[in-house]
Amino acid sequence: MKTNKLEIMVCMGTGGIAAGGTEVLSAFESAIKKLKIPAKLKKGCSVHKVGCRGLCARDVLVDIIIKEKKSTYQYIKPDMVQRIVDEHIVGNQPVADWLATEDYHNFHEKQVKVVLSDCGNINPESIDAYFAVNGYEAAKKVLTLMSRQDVIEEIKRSGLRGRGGAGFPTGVKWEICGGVKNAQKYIICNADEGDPGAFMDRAIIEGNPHSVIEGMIIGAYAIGAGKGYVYIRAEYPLAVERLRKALEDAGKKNLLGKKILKTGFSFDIKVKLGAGAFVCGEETALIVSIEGQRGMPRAKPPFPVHSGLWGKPTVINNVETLANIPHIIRKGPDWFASFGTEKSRGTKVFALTGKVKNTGLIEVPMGISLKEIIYDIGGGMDKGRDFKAVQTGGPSGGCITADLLDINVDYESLAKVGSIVGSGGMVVLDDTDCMVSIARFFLEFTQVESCGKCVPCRIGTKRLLEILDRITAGKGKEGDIELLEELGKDIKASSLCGLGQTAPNPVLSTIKYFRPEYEAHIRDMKCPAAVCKELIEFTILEELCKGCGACVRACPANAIKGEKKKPHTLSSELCVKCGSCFDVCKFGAVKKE
Amino acid sequence: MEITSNVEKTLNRILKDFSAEEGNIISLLQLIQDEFGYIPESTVGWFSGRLDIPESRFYGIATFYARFYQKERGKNIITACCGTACHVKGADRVINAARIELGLAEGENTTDDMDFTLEQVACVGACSIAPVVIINKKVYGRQTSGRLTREIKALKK
Amino acid sequence: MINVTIDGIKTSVHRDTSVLDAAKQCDITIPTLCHHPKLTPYGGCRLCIVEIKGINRPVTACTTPVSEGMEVTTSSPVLEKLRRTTLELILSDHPNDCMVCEKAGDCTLQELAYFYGIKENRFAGERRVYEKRDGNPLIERDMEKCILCNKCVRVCDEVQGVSAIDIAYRGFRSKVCPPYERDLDCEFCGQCIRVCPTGALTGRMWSLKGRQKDIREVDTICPYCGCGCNITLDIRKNEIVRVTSKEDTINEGWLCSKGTFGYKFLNDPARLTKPLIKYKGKFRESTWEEALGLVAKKLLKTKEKHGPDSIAGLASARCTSEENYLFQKFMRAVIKTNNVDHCARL
Amino acid sequence: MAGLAAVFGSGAMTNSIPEIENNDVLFVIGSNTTETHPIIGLRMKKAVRKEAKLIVADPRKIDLVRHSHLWLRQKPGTDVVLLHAIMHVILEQNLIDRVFILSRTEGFETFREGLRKYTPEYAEKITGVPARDIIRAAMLYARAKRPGIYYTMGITQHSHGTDNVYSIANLALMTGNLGMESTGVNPLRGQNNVQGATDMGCIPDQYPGYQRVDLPAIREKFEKAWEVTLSDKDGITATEMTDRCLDGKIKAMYIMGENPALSDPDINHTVKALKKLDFLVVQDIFLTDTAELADVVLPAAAFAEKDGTFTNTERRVQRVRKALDPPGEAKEDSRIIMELSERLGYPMRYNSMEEVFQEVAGLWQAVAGITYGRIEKQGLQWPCPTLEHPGTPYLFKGGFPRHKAAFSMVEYKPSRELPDRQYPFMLSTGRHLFHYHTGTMIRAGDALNSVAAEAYFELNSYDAGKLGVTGGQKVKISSRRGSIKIKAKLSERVEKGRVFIPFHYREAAANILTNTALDPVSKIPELKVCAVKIEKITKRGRPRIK
Repeated sequence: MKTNKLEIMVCMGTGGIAAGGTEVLSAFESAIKKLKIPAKLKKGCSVHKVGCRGLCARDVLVDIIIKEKKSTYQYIKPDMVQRIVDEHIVGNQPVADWLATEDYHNFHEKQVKVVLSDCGNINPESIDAYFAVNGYEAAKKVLTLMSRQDVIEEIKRSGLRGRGGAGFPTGVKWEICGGVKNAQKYIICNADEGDPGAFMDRAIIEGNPHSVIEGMIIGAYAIGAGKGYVYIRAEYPLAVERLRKALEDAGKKNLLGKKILKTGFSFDIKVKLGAGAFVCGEETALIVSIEGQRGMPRAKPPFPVHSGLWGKPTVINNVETLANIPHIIRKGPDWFASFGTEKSRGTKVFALTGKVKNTGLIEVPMGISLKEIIYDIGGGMDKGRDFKAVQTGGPSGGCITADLLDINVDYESLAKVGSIVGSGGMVVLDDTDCMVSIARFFLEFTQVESCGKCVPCRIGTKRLLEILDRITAGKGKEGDIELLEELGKDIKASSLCGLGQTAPNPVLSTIKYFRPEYEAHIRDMKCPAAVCKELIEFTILEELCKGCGACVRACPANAIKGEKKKPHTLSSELCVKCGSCFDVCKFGAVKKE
Repeated sequence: MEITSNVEKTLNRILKDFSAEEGNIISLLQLIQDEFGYIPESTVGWFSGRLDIPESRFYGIATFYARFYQKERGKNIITACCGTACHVKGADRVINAARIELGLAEGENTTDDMDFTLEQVACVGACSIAPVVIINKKVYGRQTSGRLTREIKALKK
Repeated sequence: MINVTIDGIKTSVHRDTSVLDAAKQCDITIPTLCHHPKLTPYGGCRLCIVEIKGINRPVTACTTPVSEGMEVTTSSPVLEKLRRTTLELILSDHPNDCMVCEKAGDCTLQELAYFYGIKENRFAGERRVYEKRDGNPLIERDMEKCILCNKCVRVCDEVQGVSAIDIAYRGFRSKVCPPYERDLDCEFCGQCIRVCPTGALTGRMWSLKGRQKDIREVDTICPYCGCGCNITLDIRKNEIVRVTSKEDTINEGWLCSKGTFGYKFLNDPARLTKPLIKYKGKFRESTWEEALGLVAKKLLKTKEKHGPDSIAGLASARCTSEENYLFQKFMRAVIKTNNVDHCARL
Repeated sequence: MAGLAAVFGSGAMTNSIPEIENNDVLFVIGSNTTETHPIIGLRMKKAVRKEAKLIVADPRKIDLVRHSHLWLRQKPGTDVVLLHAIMHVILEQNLIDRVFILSRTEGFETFREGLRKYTPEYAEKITGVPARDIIRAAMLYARAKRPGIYYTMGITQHSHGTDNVYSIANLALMTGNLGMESTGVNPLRGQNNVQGATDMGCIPDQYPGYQRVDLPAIREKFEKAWEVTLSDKDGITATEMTDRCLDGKIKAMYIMGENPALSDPDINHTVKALKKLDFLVVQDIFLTDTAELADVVLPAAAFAEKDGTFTNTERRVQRVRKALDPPGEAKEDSRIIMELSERLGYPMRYNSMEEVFQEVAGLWQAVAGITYGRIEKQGLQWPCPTLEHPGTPYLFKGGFPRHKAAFSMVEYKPSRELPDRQYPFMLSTGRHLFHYHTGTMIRAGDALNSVAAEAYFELNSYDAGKLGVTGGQKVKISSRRGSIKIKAKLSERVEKGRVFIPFHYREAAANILTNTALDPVSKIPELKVCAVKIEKITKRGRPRIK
């Protein structure tokens, strides 16, 4: 599409909005309105919002496309808009100071965007924008030209596996459910992204909701479902809003509802809001939650494909899985299978966070090395610190250490070293992170989120947490590490659902790779990373303190005293070990050990 | 909360909306909470009687899900994210500062004057701008103790 | 019929049979705390885990249906170790007060702790402590002893259709309670007491009446409505200690509030213990000899003076059939009147 | 009872309790089953869980309504019209069972003529039940494979109670819904051994086993067995006894374990009658209101203190065993009767209750096969004529004892006393879950009693508003026969213009208010309908007319 059009795209995902995206957008709008350019030209001018393009850390990101030449600005604030309009749009001279730097482009270069290909390029609130990138072509093709079995075959051939964590082959799931004889079936999109550290599902729905809907239509057709649900967290208000708008628009275009596109196929989608329970990401819990009950999982078998929502055959797919479907249908299963490894086909979206320079959402082919992700895409360690580990798969996952950085990121390889792909959370940790504390953090999360139905998870995770609590408090006992291991293994073996079966993973994996750190806590009562409050002391180094008073103002406990411009003193009795002084001191005069 | 005739009007409207929701108690509780900001015990009794759904079931569900509130909440809602990214980027410190600024004791979430409620959530999915705090539905990225304290002070006025 | 092998024993069972039931049919007992044959399977206590060939992790026998050719192992070092850990975890959140517990001797948890020899607990930690006691008059609810097996919740919903209780909160904080943790206000049928595997639910009036020692069981029939429920009276020293019902009865082991709790009248001090004769408008105690003599004399006199039909008798729907037979026989054969009725009409 | 016996030749439950859960349609009319028969209630709920359809016909929103698919809220006393309209629809829709009618009944042609005028629309006017619900109920019942009808005192305690029962019988006959497993007509007996008491002949016109006293052959059988001559005159019923006391025909009464001074309608009238007796002997476990009036009171043993059998509502004879010694000098009722009989020159000598039962078995074919040995573990349901017979879970498999069951057309008769300007409310009485009969067994101070310790009456909140009465307020309720003071409980269970009082409470005895009008056949009093007024009690304790 060759055009003289001027396009301004403002990143307005949750991150973009938080950084002031709404204000930036309206600043551009009003600036353009004020421009003295011919009305005809103005018409061709469009200012619009786009979804997340991954690197939220640089928000607000703005793309300006003039005559197909794209320039990207980073860290844009409303007061910067006028200058961009004046110099770049009117004067055709980009504001070089504010353009995205090289590493922004590096960040994107190694990525392969399938699911995210249109996120950040199209207006997620416009169905026409989706049409413009061949949206709903796949659904049309499926409904008009393909049989149910054809669709299932294509998906099977693509090798697509569930992106929610377990990695079950999607085509096989559809085939089983499709084979169950029942007049009423359901397809559910699991958008209950609960892993604290993963946000790709939110970004996909915020950035390209129609791709998920299209995936659901295709899935519903393949298994013979008449009704679909999107179970989405209430914590994602923007995603909910955009999804609802998209459903409404799709309904108006007869892409949903009765006799879709004048074929014999009818299908509709309802949105169900979660009410705050991580366990509802587990499929049987999700089902009862949609039915309006306490989200407590039940034993499988029977599996949902046989007896799911209201006892009917039900397929549950995660957001990313479904968003892959239209691409597979449009470009063919072989194209999709060309990415990734033998057993893990396609791409996977990860949420790269923690102590790397470029934090954000990335999409990479399966099998890429962890090193490439962290150093090439992530730009290396933040603040020049030392890499310690990367935690993948969130509360169900484990950690991977420096000597394993060459590992390929795919389902099998990660499992082999005791971690998982899981939902795609990837938290990079440096030498200031305490591994015991990280394990404790995840365990605290799973313990609070345990539904309480089965004993090992309800009481077991509580006991694990108690042991970790005492270790991080310097009250650990000889034998605690072995007890953690033993209990952890038993919980994994005997819990009812995936939550309990994986909850001990962060503990077991950190013990496996960082046992000496645990031992230091127990035997030496020291936290090597100086994180565990009870095991550290703050002191002010007289020789470095300039007496600026910043720490005095920051201290919530009035523990620091001293005259201006003279070295201060810190009372260890009053100190609550909040670390505020450490954070504010510009001279490195606060010592933590 | 007393069920006055005005409240009853509202409840009847919710009842009507609810019939479109496949008898889903979670949806009903969400409708109630949207209306009142929390789930008043008296409304549960009211619906239980009309729908022949035992109150115990309402209570079981309302206490299971973290996003249902049994008590009235403050005028300003501060939601601090405690996801992994926020955690490693120091969410604890930010939350601590807010607690001190609001004068909240251990286990308390709402100020005595009902002006503020501070809550922690697992993850709001904005990890790349961690630590994240949401104040009255507006998302603030890269929070620090100082910035949050200033925001709270501004709201106090 | 489905062919399965359980611990090497080949058997065939009905489709839809659970592994747990199939094992039972082979006389193999698998420990469980949350399963009840008349309630939907729950799979919460994780004690009935078994190994099934071809499945890579232990599964609960109560929730797993048999399938053709299934090979099940119900006991192995791995399974026993897991069961032990699970039991230890349960006990780590359970008061250690069997010596004063009403349920001692009849407690499934105690029994399992005994068989697994759990004395020390590796996992000692925080226990749930509840200050508030339920103020209802009949059912003692000691929720610190509750192991969240959910049987009471299920029986209240699935059998009684009342749902007076449900699990509230989640995880370690989970608690079985009436709505808003108010005092229990229900039909007080006591079904929950009957299914409770621990001392969490007991009859308040049974407290300190005696446990298992010196108890004599007497099977009889409930004296209340016409259902004719079979009850078992636990008797100690001429007093009812508690009332239960066996599961293979027409009432399937279920009773109502009266059938469970309505026996205080038996020991009521107001019970008549001696014949009374009215004298000048007031009763005085008498001997049987005197009282029966007086009745005989009066009835004879009335019959002689006014004829047999001047006498009427009312029998009782609460007396035994034999007594009713004797009563009408007395009226008909001795008094010689058919003026005999009972309160069937009321 | 009497009504059902007249039609089928037997008045007991035709099916058994375990069969309930296999009904595919349950039609519960005039029975608050979950409160009066909780365990049968459980079976009904179980049936519903197994996807049976439950139709409840009751003026009150009883607990069972919550589990029902269709609730017919008929005005009290209009059951005949409701049932006729249902039958009218079944006839219209041609859902009758012709084969059954032809082979096993008589009088259908006349009967069908009589139904003509009972259209659903006509019934709607009288019963208040929407015509479409009547049609739905008819369809559900008539199309069911295994439907069961259940009723209790809500059907029988009317001045036209027998008519109600006839109508129920007619409904089952015209659809052929009888004589099969889980299919039949089931009156639920109120007290633990009502069935046993009737079986044993504690009825004025029948010897044990429903054998009529006016048939010479039968009388001779009993004379021979008992070695005496017997009266050939029908006796009088309990309710008639009261009147005969008053007019002086009855001079002495022997009451065993009964408390008519609280359970009978219009108690004031009953008490007056008992006071008029020359001699009253009462045998009971407590000094009941009735015993207070006695000249001699004999202390009896309670159920747990004796051996014997109870026969439950499904005709099951079950063993009662002695578990405790009776207090003080109290004795088993059987022992007292035997000792008294001895003194009157007719020694009854039995070594055990088993011997008594054997005597019955020798006189009544239906229990001839039952022995204590056979019912050691589980009871047997009569008929059980031989020692090999397994008992009879459901009746009329092959036919009726009377050979053919007769349709009997009855016409709608309004209740005797309906609300008017002076007494504008309609009162029904009944039971409450936590109490039993006249409260001799669940007593003050008992924990169970404390759940519902205080007498109350149910009043619709609309009426409460009009009267200015709030929940918990004590008011005066009066009928033409007397008045009581009782607390109001606001409840949507009762409809506007109606009130309900549980009859268990002696301090506010509902039966002070009730009407003694009797059903002419069964002699059951009309306890379900009478007219009352409600007055607020002013501070000075004097009622203010409202």
